[in-house]
Amino acid sequence: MKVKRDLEFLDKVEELSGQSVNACIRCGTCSAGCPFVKDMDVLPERIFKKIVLGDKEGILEQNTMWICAECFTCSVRCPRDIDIAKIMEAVRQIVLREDIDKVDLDHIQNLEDLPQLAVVGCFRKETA
Amino acid sequence: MSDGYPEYMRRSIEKVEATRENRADIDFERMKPEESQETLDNFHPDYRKEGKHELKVGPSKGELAPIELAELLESPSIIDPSEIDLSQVDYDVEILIVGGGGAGTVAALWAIKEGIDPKDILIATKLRHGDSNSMMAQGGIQAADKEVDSPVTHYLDAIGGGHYTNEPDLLKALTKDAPEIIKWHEKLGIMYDRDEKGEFVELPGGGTSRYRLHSAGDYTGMELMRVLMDESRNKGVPVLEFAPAVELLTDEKGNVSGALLMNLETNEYYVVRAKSTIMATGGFGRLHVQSYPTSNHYGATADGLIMGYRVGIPLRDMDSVQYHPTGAAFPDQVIGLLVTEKVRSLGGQPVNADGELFVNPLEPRDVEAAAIIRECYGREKGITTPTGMRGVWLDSPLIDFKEGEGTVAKRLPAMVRQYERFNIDMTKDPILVFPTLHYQNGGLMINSDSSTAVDGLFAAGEVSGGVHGKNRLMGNSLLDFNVFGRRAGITAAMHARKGQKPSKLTLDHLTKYNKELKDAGIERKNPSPMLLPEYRGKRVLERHLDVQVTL
Amino acid sequence: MITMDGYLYYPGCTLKTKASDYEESAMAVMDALGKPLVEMEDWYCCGAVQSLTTDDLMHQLAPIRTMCCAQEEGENELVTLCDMCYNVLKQANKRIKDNPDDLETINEFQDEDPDYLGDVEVYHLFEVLKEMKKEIKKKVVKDLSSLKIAPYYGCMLLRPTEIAVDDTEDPKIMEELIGLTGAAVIDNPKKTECCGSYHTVNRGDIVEKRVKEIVGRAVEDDVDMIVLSCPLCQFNLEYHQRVTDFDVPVLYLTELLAIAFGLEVGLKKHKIDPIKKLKEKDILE
Amino acid sequence: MSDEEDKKMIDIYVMGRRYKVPEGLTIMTALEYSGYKYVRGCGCRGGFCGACSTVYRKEGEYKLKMDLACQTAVEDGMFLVQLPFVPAVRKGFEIEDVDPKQNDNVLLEKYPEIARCVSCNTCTKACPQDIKVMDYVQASLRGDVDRAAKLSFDCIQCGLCSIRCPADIKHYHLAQLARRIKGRYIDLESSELAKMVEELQEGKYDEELNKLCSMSKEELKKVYDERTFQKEG
Repeated sequence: MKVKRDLEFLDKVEELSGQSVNACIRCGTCSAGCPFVKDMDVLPERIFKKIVLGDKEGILEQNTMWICAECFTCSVRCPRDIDIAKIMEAVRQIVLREDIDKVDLDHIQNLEDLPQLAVVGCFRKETA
Repeated sequence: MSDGYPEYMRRSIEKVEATRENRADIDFERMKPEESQETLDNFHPDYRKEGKHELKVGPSKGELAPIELAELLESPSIIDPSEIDLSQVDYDVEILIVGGGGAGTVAALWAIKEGIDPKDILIATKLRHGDSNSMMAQGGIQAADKEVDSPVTHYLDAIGGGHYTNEPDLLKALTKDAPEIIKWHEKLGIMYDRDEKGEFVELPGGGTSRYRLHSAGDYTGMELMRVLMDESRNKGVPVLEFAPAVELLTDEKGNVSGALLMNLETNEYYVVRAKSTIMATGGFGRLHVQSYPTSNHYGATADGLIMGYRVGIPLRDMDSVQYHPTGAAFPDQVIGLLVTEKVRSLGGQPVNADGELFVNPLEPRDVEAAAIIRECYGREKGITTPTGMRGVWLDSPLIDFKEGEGTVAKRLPAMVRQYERFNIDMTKDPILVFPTLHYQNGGLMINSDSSTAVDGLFAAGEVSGGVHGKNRLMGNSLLDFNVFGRRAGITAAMHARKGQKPSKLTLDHLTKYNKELKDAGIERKNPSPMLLPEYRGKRVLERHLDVQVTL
Repeated sequence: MITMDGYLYYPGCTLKTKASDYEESAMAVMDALGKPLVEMEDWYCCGAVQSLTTDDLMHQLAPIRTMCCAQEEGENELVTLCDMCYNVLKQANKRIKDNPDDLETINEFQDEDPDYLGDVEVYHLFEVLKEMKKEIKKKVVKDLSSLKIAPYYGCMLLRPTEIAVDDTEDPKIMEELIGLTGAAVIDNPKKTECCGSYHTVNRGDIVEKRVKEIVGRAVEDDVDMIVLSCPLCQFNLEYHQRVTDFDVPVLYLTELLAIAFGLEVGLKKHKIDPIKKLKEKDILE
Repeated sequence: MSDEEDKKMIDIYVMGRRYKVPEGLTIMTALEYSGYKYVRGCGCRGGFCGACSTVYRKEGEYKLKMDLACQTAVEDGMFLVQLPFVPAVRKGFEIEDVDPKQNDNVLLEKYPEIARCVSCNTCTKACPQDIKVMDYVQASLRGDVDRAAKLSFDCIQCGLCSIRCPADIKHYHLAQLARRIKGRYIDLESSELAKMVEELQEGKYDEELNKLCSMSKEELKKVYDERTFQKEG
């Protein structure tokens, strides 16, 4: 498969996250500790590779950054001190800033049951 | 201190301040019946014969009406019946409600309670839903619900205030339904001012012998309208905005069978067929009777009176117009805007240029207004503004002086805000007031069930006459549109349920009316209804080209 | 650290409705300890999750406004109960302290509102309680020794490391506090794993899996109840047990303390009724 | 009332075109003076209906200002435009179904977008009524219906807040719901009113009312003039 290398994307991720994606040594600690990997299309560490390759399309069609719930486990464990949660946030933001919502406000189930912080948190992470 | 007043006015304010403490506890004696009659005769605009005109045509031929209204009544319609094609019906409904203010909205809600499907109702309104005088009523709504009070006392206050000209059946309905209306409001969730036990905080009004005025800050009308509109939206009542009725339609028997609406933006007309039509168009403040400024909203141009009169509904009490005693007289930007009677209910006093209290603050409205005019033009003790308007002081800081600091800010937030915009702090300085054209006391004659002399037409609210006789008390207009809006909704629903679809839509009554005008030898150039008042600059109108420009 | 007679308290939105049990029990416990929580006069929703991009100051505005409110009340310390509020306020506060330019931009945006000077410190209630172990011990009147309790930390108290209330990988603060009540503390290896967080809004399936693991482990150890302090974890761990046959009540630590103190508060809004269990154990009548 | 000719004339710009108008007019009357006839954008002319939302900028100022055309004086060098009413989603409800005792956060349920509020305060700055709009949104989010209702009480529903909101919150609809819940469920019912309604249904005042209805003017006048006044409420 031929990948269009979008280096602007890499730059944008690094700018928004303030992290150096190239520092990653692919050790897999992040994926090993992540409680959500089973639901992710692609492991976090693979996302790094795609970013370095500038494979924007390849990343945006994966669900990984949307499954990440910002629990910071990877961030505190990374041997290279990369704040991986920030990288995930940067990728989410690149999508959201195109005014695309990941959650449909008008069709949320059980709103009467949900505590505010769940709704607030979800909208912060998944609405434009 | 406010810097909104020029230096010479401030000197007069100093006199008001100097007398405040001594005035605070004065219970100024109410006028004896003879004195109030004399004051009215000499100073109230209604009592000036030259302002009136005897109607030459129509069901109230021979009666008096203000010249400004008479000119519209005795003019041809803005439409030519021969040019209108009524064969295509645009809206076919059970109930057409003309007017989206208080009375119209209440009528819709009660018609639904009476079993009419909201989809079979149409509210057609000239501006937006809710743009009305109802929205602007600040003071409150009367209803006798305290132990010391009763609908009987309410009736007595109102009929005395109305100089015994009120229609007894209508006034009985008004006062007797009042508590039930407030109960309904309670269920709808209207936020009235209450004490910690949930009891209403009630105030007296001009001419009321009891504390009976329910209010919601000084936004009472707005709070009512907001909730009524909200409920109407919950129920899904269709509303056609910027689409005033321009004439009623009649069937071959002369019964009302709908109305012709006009799209104010495209100028096209819509034909509405309705089993019942409710006229709820409000009043006529924007006619500026006797050149008075007005507190009324932009659309108050007597349209309903004109349309109703042309199908044969008699008018009553049109010779009396309510001038609210306290309209703003300064600054220029707010001239005519209402200064709610609640300012006086709370203890504010009208005071002349020398700081003297000259009338009991809570006389009935016409007497109070006449006394203020007398002070300015009879006794020459008013204050003249830089642009030549005269007025007297309304000592609002006295309220805080008597009731404690912060009372004005808390109870009259809308007023305080209005003056703040022009650098006047009414909690510290008095405000200048002069009577303003406020309410149309009379109107289309109705029965106590809101039906009229013509089958198929019902009326409620300010457009109707009789409830208040020749002078309305404060707090009875919000009540009026609720009581008679409800009755109109119910009666119109019952009428629609048992009635057939109108067999014919015609404008025959217009043709007949036009002939009557011609026979009476009247030729006027002001076709009516007016729809919107003309405020464009003189220079613009002089150079106005009357051509159609197409896009 | 905190030395006043009471603490300025930031509730957060959820504590006023769904997690009112938490607020009620925390207030009662702190009253009993003679250090009442005093709610701030004004405060704003913190945002529940921290915004992490470098250029996003808009989402730092809410927590900074709240700091500003504390400052305007003349306080320089602020206590939170909700873990998410704690995390967001603390991180935002740290961010602007580390980046004075960001603070300046925020202050400028806030126009006529007072500037935040950056001097307010944020604490979690656990940090306060940790300093009062003796007093807590003295107030315990109920014997909870029949209860087996698993503490659950979740994420927000411990990560990122810079804002953690305890050791990130091996925290002990809850164990110590629960221990004061006499209850048996059962370690849960999943105690610092995420509950699924806000995914409960539209990806309930993800949260369900997390709950099966976390609560499942507690069930294996025959635990009577789980104790925590985050209203979102509390909701998730109880609510999503509906797809399992588990029946483990999840209590706020302050509810447990209130029970131990003999205070009748909290325990009203649970999806899994803790009262039944407490009655079984003869702790409540 | 006042003589236009004597007044100082100032320049205003209406949708880019310059007009000379006398000083001392409101934006609304200045537009009319200039020859505009309002159809939309004009209602009560008294600051109550919210129809005349207007946006303007003053010469040399970077800030965009919002106000009501009927309540704001024109100033020299104002650039003006009238705003049409912007539609916003409103959630329907039955008043019987919004009891806060049954649902402790009915506001969030109806208007979940309030969870998107970032406390930017733009709404408050846009409000011509000086309402603390952001504060009532925040109160709504935490389920404090009472506070939301009180803070929003002066709302005239002009919609300026919602036009400006980056989170697309429908502030004025939210506030309306809060106020109705307060009026219906949080405020206590009046027992005096309930008693009077009951008495009326029993026909307690019918006889006296009918008597008044049948009195002559002279009889009425006598009773009216003899009535006593309640001194205090």
